[in-house]
Amino acid sequence: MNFDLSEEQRLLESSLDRFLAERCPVARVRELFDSGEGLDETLWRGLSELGVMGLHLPEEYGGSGLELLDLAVVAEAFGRHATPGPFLEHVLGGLAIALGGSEEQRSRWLPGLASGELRVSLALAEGEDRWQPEQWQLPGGARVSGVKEHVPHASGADLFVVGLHGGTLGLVEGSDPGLRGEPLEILDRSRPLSRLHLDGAGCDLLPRGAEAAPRMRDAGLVLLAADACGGGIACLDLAVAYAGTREQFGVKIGSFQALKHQLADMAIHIHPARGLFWFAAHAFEHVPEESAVSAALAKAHLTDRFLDVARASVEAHGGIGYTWECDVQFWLKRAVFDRAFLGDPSCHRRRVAEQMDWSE
Amino acid sequence: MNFDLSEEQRLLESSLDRFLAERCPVARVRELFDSGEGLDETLWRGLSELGVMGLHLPEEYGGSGLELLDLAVVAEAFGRHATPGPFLEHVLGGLAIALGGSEEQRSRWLPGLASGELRVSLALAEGEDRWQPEQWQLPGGARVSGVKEHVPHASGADLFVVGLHGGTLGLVEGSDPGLRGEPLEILDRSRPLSRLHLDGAGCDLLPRGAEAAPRMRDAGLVLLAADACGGGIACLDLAVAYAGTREQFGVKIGSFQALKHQLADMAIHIHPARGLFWFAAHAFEHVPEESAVSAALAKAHLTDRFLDVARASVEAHGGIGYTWECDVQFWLKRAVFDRAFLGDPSCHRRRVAEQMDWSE
Amino acid sequence: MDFSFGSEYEAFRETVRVFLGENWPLRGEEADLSESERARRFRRRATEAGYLYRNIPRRFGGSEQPPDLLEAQILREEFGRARAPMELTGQGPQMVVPTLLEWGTEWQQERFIPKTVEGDYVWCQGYSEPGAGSDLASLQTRGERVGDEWVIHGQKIWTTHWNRAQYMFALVRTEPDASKHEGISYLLLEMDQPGIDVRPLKQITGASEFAEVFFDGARTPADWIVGERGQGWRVSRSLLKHERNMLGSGARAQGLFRSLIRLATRVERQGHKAVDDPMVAEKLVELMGYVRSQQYSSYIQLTRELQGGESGLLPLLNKIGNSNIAQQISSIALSLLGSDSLLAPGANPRGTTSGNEKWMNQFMGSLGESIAGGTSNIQRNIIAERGLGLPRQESPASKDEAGGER
Amino acid sequence: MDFSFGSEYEAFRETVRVFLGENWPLRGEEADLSESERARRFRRRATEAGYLYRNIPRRFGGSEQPPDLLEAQILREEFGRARAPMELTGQGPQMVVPTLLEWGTEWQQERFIPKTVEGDYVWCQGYSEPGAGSDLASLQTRGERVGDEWVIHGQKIWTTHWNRAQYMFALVRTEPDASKHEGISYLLLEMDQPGIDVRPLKQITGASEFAEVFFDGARTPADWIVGERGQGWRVSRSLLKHERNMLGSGARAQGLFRSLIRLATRVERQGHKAVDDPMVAEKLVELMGYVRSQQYSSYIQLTRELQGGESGLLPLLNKIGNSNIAQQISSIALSLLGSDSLLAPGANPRGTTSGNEKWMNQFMGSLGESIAGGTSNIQRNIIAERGLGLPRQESPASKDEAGGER
Repeated sequence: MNFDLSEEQRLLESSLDRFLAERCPVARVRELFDSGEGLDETLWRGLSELGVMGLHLPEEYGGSGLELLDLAVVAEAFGRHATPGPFLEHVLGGLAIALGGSEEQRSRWLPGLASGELRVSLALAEGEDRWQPEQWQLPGGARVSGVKEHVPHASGADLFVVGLHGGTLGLVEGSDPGLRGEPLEILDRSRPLSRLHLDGAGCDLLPRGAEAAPRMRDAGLVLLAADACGGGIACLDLAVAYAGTREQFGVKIGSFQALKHQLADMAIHIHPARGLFWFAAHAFEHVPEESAVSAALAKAHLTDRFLDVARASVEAHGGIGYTWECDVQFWLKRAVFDRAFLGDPSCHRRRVAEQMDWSE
Repeated sequence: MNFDLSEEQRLLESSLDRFLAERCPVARVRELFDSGEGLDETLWRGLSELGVMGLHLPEEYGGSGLELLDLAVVAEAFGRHATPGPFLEHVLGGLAIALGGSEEQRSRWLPGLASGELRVSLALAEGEDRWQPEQWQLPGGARVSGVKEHVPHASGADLFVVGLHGGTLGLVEGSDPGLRGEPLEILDRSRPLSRLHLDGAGCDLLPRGAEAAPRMRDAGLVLLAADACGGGIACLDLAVAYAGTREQFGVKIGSFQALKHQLADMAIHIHPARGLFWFAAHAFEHVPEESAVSAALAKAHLTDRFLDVARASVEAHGGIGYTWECDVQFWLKRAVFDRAFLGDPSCHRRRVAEQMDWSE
Repeated sequence: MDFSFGSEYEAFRETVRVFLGENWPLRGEEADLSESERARRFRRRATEAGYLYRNIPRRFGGSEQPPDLLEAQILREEFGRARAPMELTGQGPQMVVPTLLEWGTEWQQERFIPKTVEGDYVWCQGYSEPGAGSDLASLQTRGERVGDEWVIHGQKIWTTHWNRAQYMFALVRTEPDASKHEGISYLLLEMDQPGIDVRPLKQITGASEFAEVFFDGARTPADWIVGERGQGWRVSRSLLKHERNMLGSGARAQGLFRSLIRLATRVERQGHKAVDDPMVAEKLVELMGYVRSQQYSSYIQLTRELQGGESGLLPLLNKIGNSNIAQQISSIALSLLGSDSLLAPGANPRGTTSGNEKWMNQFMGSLGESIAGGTSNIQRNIIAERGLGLPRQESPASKDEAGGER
Repeated sequence: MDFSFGSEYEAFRETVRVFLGENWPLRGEEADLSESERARRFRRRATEAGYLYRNIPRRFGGSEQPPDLLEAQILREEFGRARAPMELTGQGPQMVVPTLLEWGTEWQQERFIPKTVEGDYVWCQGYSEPGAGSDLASLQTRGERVGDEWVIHGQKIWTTHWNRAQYMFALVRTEPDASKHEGISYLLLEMDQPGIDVRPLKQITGASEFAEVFFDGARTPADWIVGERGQGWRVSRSLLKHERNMLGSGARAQGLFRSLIRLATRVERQGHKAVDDPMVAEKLVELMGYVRSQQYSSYIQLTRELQGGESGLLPLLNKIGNSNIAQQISSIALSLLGSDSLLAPGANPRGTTSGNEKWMNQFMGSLGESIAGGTSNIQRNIIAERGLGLPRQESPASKDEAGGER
């Protein structure tokens, strides 16, 4: 019985923390945010060298053969540091190919994805918030035409995993002339999004795409929940640090009981929720019958709590929290992203409700 | 333009406050609560002499010909003092006869009701929370048989206004041998309830009962909202008084910022909501197209806020708030009554939503 | 309770309608003038008719009418209906003019009021400082009397209208030896001078409504002080009261609520309008309870002010009620937006003008509510101590906290 | 992460199962004994087998096993599955026994532990006082040493098990000249004596779980003090820690949540089960997020205790998390009850045993959460100051507040 991270996972966590503190401190996040680049090639290569991109991919294709919980540890660290970049869609794209691809597709793509030499993105959402596999309407085939919304880091991606009608998946290469990305003006500049226009683009269907798609979605929900947990804790820590230094009326504002209680409530919101994504990550491989429900629950709960805590952190910072100069903005916007991407909390709570047998 | 009580209404309010402080102080409320009597004959006679029972009935039948807002002023004062007794159902029963009865029915009953010599109760609710006229299923006719739930102060009532299938109303006399009241164990002992069994009881249909029933219901919602407003303010006042006298850690607990803010939040909840029942009462006679919506909204909002404030008041009293000895209990239980009687807030919010034309 | 205005006032309303019918919109050649010039000409006529700037003497460009809240209400309604320009808004007409009317010298009134009312002078506010926050009275910007001038060093923050203002009204510490609240003076100054450096302050939304203003030996004439030396705190209080009233009115909550309803009728969920989802509808109705409470409360206040009575706790509760409603509305809007919340405030999703993007501004803005007019925590202290009569805290902080109520 | 127990522990589990299969329920003649006698006999055998009272030495009636949280967990699971009696609950076994093991003299341990473990001695607690509340250390009940006895005057409140207890463990001020926390001693005393008057305290629900206890010259032998004179505050702290753990476990929230689900599947709304209403279902799932958080947090704590590590903030957050969940559950239950909420707690609506009435008890009870183990406001202070390291308030109240954390 052990409900905690393993030694190896803690090591991974602390080495990532060190790495990110050094290579992508908040000042660097700000630079990327201001420039709207969203992708730091050096950071990407550094993380790839650490083995982050293939952590979960089979060893035969150059991955480390680890589990979703290991990826989630990475995601939480990224949330804690508000790390910009195309991590989420890249590891999910790799997962989709590993789970749903043919031997040929796996051999062709996974080694490059694991090493970070190739970059994959996801084209899932359609209009009216159709994020879930059963809602996709884009007709599949050797060539596909249509529009996909909210495609992350589309510019420069070597490959797209595209959601298709019937809940299946296809691969479209980034170089395909039938592809056109239209960058969107986005809130969270650390994770830029595009609208992707497909006009007769060549499409290579994943043979087991229909099984892989909901698994990939569940993994994505877990990683977003992990990101939210790390982000929420960062928001609390920022507010606590501010309350312990800022003075008003001649004393530290952290000595005012009302603010103390607001900070305590933030801790009550976010800290106990960490187990939700741990368990959901664990269940992904080990308790399959609980996987879908626990992933949806973790995403709904943690992204809601992240937003609560981020709002509270802005308030705890007073006027300064409302400025571009204050670092809390990165997390507030990240919270909105985590909450909306792959479907909002209400949508996932409804999914849980449908799958629960309350009479048990 | 005058959004306030009139001079006369303020006079009524202050004379009632004086009367209740003298004739039914909280110590008397406690006696009635402990004994479970619920009806104080002396108090009833005193209020009747003040003209409270016929305030809203036509002058030709011994009433004062005033409006619902005047009754609501009375209801708010009763809420403020947690006054026990059969006020609500009595004035609503009278209203139903005034609005829906034949000339003969009006002449026969209204003078006695206005003077308080006769007492009328309401038998509306059926199982599964069927409080609304369109939900009543009890078959009407010269004789009626069936069961009505949550009939207030049934014991000793001279008359019952009974809700019937099709949303109509009938009169059944208290002395009818086909009636049997089964007292329920109730939470708010100031307003006892019974299950009423009708077994071939003689029934005198109100000719315009189908029009009168929803009007009576709307008036009831307004009066419950008024009661809730008065009760909520009393809960706040009790908590403020306690915080200003009780000492802990060597200072008045009211000087702790966290408690201050909790009390401020109570004020923010309850005080601004008073206009809701004022307007709904005004609309009942003067803005008929707004009457149903504003009554339902006032009932839903104010009874929810009353319960919030009552809970907060219990908490502000600490351990003592949780005892039978602490006066807050009368209001907490009254809040639960106001919330559930005639249908809960959710039911009335749904009614409002159905009647709103959002596209306006 | 009576929502009519009475026959006398209905006659007034009729006169106003006739005036508006004749004067707005402008006709003939005047119709081709620029929008601002049309508004200026109309305002001048409406002031001559006694409808605008009613509390300002005629010699300062006002119409000098006896105060009448009902007439004011009728004017708001009728001008609104006709979409005719009302008084200029902004800190000049709404804050500087009333302050000068109450505290200014005759020459200050003549010098500043008419041009401010005309819209020729635009003002910005110099109150907040980065080190002060809700403890406004601890401000450090200092003014020294050197010859015939005040010489100012220090920094202000949260200055609005910085990009258009020629003048600032500022709180400055001129009596360093006096106690915190007694050492402050209220100065007017010109913005366009070498000692002043204005740096726009970017907000979380990316826009820059506010600026930081740095003073390094900025100068203003000795007699540009309003009130006496050391009276600045008191002078500014009358303004804050005014500002608090502005923020507290129920109209803003109603406007936001109507926008939310429009959003809910526009957004689709699984093929249905969001407003037809029972959960959404119930939430809207719950919110409607708060919005109407706020609306009726402002009517009650208006009524009591009309009758010269006390409105008790209500004015203290107003502002925080509006903040709470704005936050609730933002939260519901965020759920309604779904994936549109991923977009930047001001971005234009799907190339259509769906208007959803402005909700992200509102969402972010609801977080900034606290900047203007006092934070919620300070407001709760005031409600508890002044409204409910709870004891002041025993700590040294407390006295200042209630004093520096911003 | 690993939810299995390992083969060694699975072997232990198997032994426990065999034991339970052979020993519970009792067979033959013993099956006809009274319920309490059956439980007593079974407990004795389970203790001999090393399964109960594992931290109590054999000479005091325990089984003296090395601490092993995993074995403890397996025992909980298997005894639960077999519905076999576990250790006695109540303040004697759970509070007095551990205190005596840590602080008691040898004769106190011999005199009180075995009979308490057997269930022969029932204890009640004498901590709270009407004047003290969350400022527990300000207690006024005084004990004076007169010859070989303590003579006690004063009053206690919130005393549970008052109707069955032969003994009380009490905090009493014995050193009036010492500072607040240093003047208290921890005394044991007999309840059945002339100087003690017990008056049941009626709760808001109408039940009387608690009593007030009045001391007017009550007496207890000089050596019935636990720890030294003036050490009582420290002695009692180890208990509170223990109690807080009891209150904080995730199991209670899960139990309440399951009951709420049963209510929602039983109650009908407009001809449908409430649980099939999308709004109700979404609220339940939202709550489920909190309930599971609490559950997993307790697993994390358990794991870290197993490994002898620190569980950081989590134990401080536990209790208030449970209170918050209990309040949310009560609120949802109240909406589900509809008109059944009009009935008294314990009343039996419609002559059927629908079980809905017990929810009004739960609703009222959720308000009383704060009585046991420290109010939420005090708990928030502790989280902020000890957990988050925020500065203590500068007021004189603050030191006491964190000290008197109940």
